[in-house]
Amino acid sequence: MFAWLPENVSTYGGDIDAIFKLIYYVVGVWFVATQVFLVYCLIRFRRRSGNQRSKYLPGNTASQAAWVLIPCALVLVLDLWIDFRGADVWAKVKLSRPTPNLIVRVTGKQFNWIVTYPGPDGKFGTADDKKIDNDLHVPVNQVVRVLLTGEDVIHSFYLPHLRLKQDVVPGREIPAWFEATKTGKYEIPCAELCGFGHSGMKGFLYVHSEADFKAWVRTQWPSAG
Amino acid sequence: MIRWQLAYPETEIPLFGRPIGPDEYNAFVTMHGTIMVFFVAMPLLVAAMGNFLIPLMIGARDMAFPRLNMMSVWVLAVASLVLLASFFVEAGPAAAGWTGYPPLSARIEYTGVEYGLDLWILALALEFASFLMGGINFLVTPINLRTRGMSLFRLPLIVWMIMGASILFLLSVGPLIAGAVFLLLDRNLGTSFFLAEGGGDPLLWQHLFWFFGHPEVYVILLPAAGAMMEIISTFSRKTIFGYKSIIYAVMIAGVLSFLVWAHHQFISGLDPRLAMPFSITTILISVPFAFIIFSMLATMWGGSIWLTTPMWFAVGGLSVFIFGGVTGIFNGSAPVDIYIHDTYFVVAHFHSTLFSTVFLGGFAALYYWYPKMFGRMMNEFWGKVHFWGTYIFFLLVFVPMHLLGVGGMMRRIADPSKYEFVKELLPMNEFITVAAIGLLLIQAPFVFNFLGSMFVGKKASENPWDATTLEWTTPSPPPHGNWPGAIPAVHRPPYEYAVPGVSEEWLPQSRPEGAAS
Amino acid sequence: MNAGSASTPDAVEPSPVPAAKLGIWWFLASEVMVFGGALVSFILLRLVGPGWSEDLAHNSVALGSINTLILITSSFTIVEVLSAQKRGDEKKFRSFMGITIVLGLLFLVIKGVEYSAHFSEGLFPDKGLFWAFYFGLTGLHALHVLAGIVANASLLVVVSRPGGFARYSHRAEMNGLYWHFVDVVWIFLFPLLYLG
Amino acid sequence: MAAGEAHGPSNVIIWVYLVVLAILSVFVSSVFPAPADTIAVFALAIAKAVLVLLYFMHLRVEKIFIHSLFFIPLLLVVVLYVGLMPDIMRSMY
Ligand code: HEA
Ligand code: HEA
Ligand code: CUA
Ligand SMILES: [Cu+2]
Repeated sequence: MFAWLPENVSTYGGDIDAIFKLIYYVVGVWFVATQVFLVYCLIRFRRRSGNQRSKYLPGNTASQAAWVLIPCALVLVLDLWIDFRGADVWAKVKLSRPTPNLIVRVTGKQFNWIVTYPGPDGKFGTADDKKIDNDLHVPVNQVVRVLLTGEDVIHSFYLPHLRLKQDVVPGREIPAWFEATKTGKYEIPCAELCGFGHSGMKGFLYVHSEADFKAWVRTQWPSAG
Repeated sequence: MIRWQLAYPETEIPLFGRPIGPDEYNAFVTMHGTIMVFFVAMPLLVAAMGNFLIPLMIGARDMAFPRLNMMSVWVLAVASLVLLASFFVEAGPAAAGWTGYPPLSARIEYTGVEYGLDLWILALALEFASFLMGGINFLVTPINLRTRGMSLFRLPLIVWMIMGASILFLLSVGPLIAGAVFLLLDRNLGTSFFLAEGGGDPLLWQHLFWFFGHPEVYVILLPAAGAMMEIISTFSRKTIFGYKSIIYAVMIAGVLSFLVWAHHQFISGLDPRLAMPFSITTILISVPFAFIIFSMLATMWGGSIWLTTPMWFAVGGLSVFIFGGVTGIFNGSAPVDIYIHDTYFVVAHFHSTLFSTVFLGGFAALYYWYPKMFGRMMNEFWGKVHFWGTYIFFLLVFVPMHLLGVGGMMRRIADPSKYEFVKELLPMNEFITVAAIGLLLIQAPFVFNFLGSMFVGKKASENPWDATTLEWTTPSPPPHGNWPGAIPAVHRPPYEYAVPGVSEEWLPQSRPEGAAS
Repeated sequence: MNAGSASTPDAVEPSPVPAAKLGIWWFLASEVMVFGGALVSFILLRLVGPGWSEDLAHNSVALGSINTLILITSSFTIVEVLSAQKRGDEKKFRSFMGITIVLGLLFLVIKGVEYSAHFSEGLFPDKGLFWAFYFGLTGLHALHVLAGIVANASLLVVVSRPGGFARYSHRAEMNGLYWHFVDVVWIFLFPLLYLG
Repeated sequence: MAAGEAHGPSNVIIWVYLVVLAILSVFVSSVFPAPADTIAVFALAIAKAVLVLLYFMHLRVEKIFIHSLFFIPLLLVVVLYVGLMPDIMRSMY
């Protein structure tokens, strides 16, 4: 099943996949156990002759109820385990705000991602800002903060290979971050229904090596050297 | 059901004559979700079962408010017509998803849909009104009109479940009604409750919707689960394991269901500090459900299982529900949901839960109570063909769908071939489509069986399944007023099968003490 | 209600609450959620909003207060209907019910006067969030008042028929409960939309 | 039934209370300074609602079952408020 996951190229992607696997194995065991039990009952207790009598088990004594309550207690413990492991990962991805090496703004608009770079001065709203449609260029192994804003309806900024998804809500500026670990070209689909152009609303994420990224910056802002 | 065709992007669709455009695709998905949830699941599981079974099972001549009941049926009919009409208005029906998130749904220019979406809101509002009336009936009737001896803890579980569903519905729908009014105003009077420009907040709708939305899925689940319980007990020839505890477990799940709604919004711009509390409540809800499922399994343990068609459907439904339930845990874990939210993994999750309840549970109920409704038996052979076909095709459709989700494929996209990483999944999509067509075709035996048995089916006796609850003490179909003579009084809990020291294998609720041996 | 052709009345388990009353309370429970959801939305958006005291100033506290008094009084008159019903006093029943209906109509008329004043000032629901909520909430409430008036009026009609009092007058309690609830909603809308 | 009514204050008295409270709240809102007036007005509104509920709607003499039909939804409204607050108040974004 995990062979179906797209290759992970972010620092925290592995953590998310690990929780995914944890849950998979925990519930997998329960799933198999319950199904096997079910099938076993169907076979073992199938009515073979007309006058086969069943047991009388109303489940109202402590010893009978224990058959159900003990597994339930186990489920409770496993639930909490999943929760606590998950909480750490959630905090890492969504709550922490590591200091970024690059800040960009991405604006969702029917049906494009508008990527705004602050330019060499590092500030938005100045003359050297640069807007690019649908292409997001970032350096590898660097923390990138993406400020997500929306102009019309809700979109969802989705980086499947980086295990990142964040809805883009008009009226809010939502910061998200990632650190890519591998160079390459990845897709940025929109994951929230946003109208007839939703299917096909996508951009590309270019993860460059340090040198390539510098070169790209030079082509964009030649004057800044 | 038709919209699945889009696994073959941009190709002509047989029987439709041309490819579907993306806006039409969105409309189809929206209407599919709306119709299935609000106009198939709710009427079938809650309204139909509630109206037919509650009076029969509690020993009443009719519902507490027959006139209110008629009204709710009529309002529902009008609601369906309104929704249907929206297919024919200019610019098509609603296309903002069955969740209707604004701002997309709040302004005409965003979707291009004109009155279609207003009609959609109106249809939902009427539907809610209908179920408010119905729900009040389903609550008052079992509380006030039980026959002599039928104490609350002697009610069959399905009656409890329908009551539970009604309570959940009544207490959760209010905020959404308010939200629907606001949305209508946003669309038609230019207000901006849900638009950031005017000071409103798009997230507000999501909260109002899901505050209702999550309890709503249990509104669908509970009656179906109740039907499965009846059937499993009857055909295992065994009393329910932990009758009272199941009721308590449902109450706990019901309370929790009001505390989990934001699990649909983990990445929606929700305050991220809220995610973990909601994630914890969500995952904790598996404990009461595990309890219920284990109790069902314990009910089968040591039984004398009689494998009729309804039993197959009930057991199959239980099996699939476990599957859908455990995939809910993945969604419920906030970090994992970052990746799988709005992918086909979620689609697969909710079809596993909904299909197992609405269709498998619904079919189980239909096959089980068909003799009571129409006075004739359905054909067992074709029933089993129908079950195995449905079950296997279901698995073929929806198990691979999880893999699509793991592969990252988004939901509600009209054309998956537009994405590189999704393109690789196309063969799987084709496979699923073929299986879905199979799933549709295999319903044919059911339709024929259902209609045909009305005329040629074997005549059903009062109690073809040797069951214990009250509805089996009256002729099939029940006459006007439900019992020809006096209403039987009740002398014991439901599900008294194979009681030690009693020679009969089963003791109907109505049989007086002592009259037994 | 007691359908069925059976000659002997069916024995029923005793219930603590009569069916109609139970039904109306379930209904009110869901209504609490409707207005609860709407008011929660309003209060929260109000708290983040820029402050609407300017908009608020357009509302006439005098008219709002009069309407509050009207509703309170009508709540009082409908309880009198109920006690008239318990005493079996048909005349009082009818006259108090009549007063209640008239008060309800008066409330709507004043509301209408306020609305038209707003419209003539150019204040429509799309003139900002406050007005959206103002019209949304009072509109929803007014619809409830209207429904209550219709319910009260139809009760008055059926009760006035010969023999109607004995058959239908017990419904006054349900009408009353509903009417009081609508009053309670207004008790909160008034400070929120006029004073707060 | 009628039992509760014989005791307790009569409907007219409750009505007088309500009128007084209503007038008081208008008065309070116009003289008290900013935060105090809101608090006072809402305290008065709650007092009025409680009067109506207890006496006119007879909650005073009803069973707990009926009470719960009123207070459980109220509790849920509070839950809704708490769940919505962080978002709508934008304490994070
Ligand atoms: C009948 C309908 C139904 C039911 C019963 C459920 C049950 C559950 N659902 Fe599901 N759900 C939907 C219908 C349903 N759901 C729908 C329609 C949507 C999508 C809406 C949309 O966006 O369009 C959805 C979406 C949805 C999401 C949002 C996903 C997203 O959009 O990103 C989440 C997230 O938490 C979730 C979780 C759960 C959980 C935890 C349960 C639990 O109740 C499941 C509990 C059951 C079990 C867990 C199985 C039994 C237990 C055991 C066998 C013991 C072993 C278990 C453990 C050790 C954990 N569901
Ligand atoms: C009860 C709910 C329910 C049911 C049963 C189904 C059944 C099916 N659904 Fe659907 N579906 C939803 C609820 C449901 N769905 C919802 C809520 C959405 C989300 C919408 C949104 O995103 O807004 C969705 C979305 C959805 C998608 C995602 C679209 C997208 O995101 O782009 C897909 C894609 O494959 C799909 C496919 C199917 C298929 C193949 C079936 C098959 O299982 C269908 C098989 C059908 C039958 C077998 C019919 C049998 C019936 C009879 C023969 C009649 C019997 C008559 C009587 C009993 C009187 N559904
Ligand atoms: Cu933008 Cu979907
Ligand atoms: Cu949910």
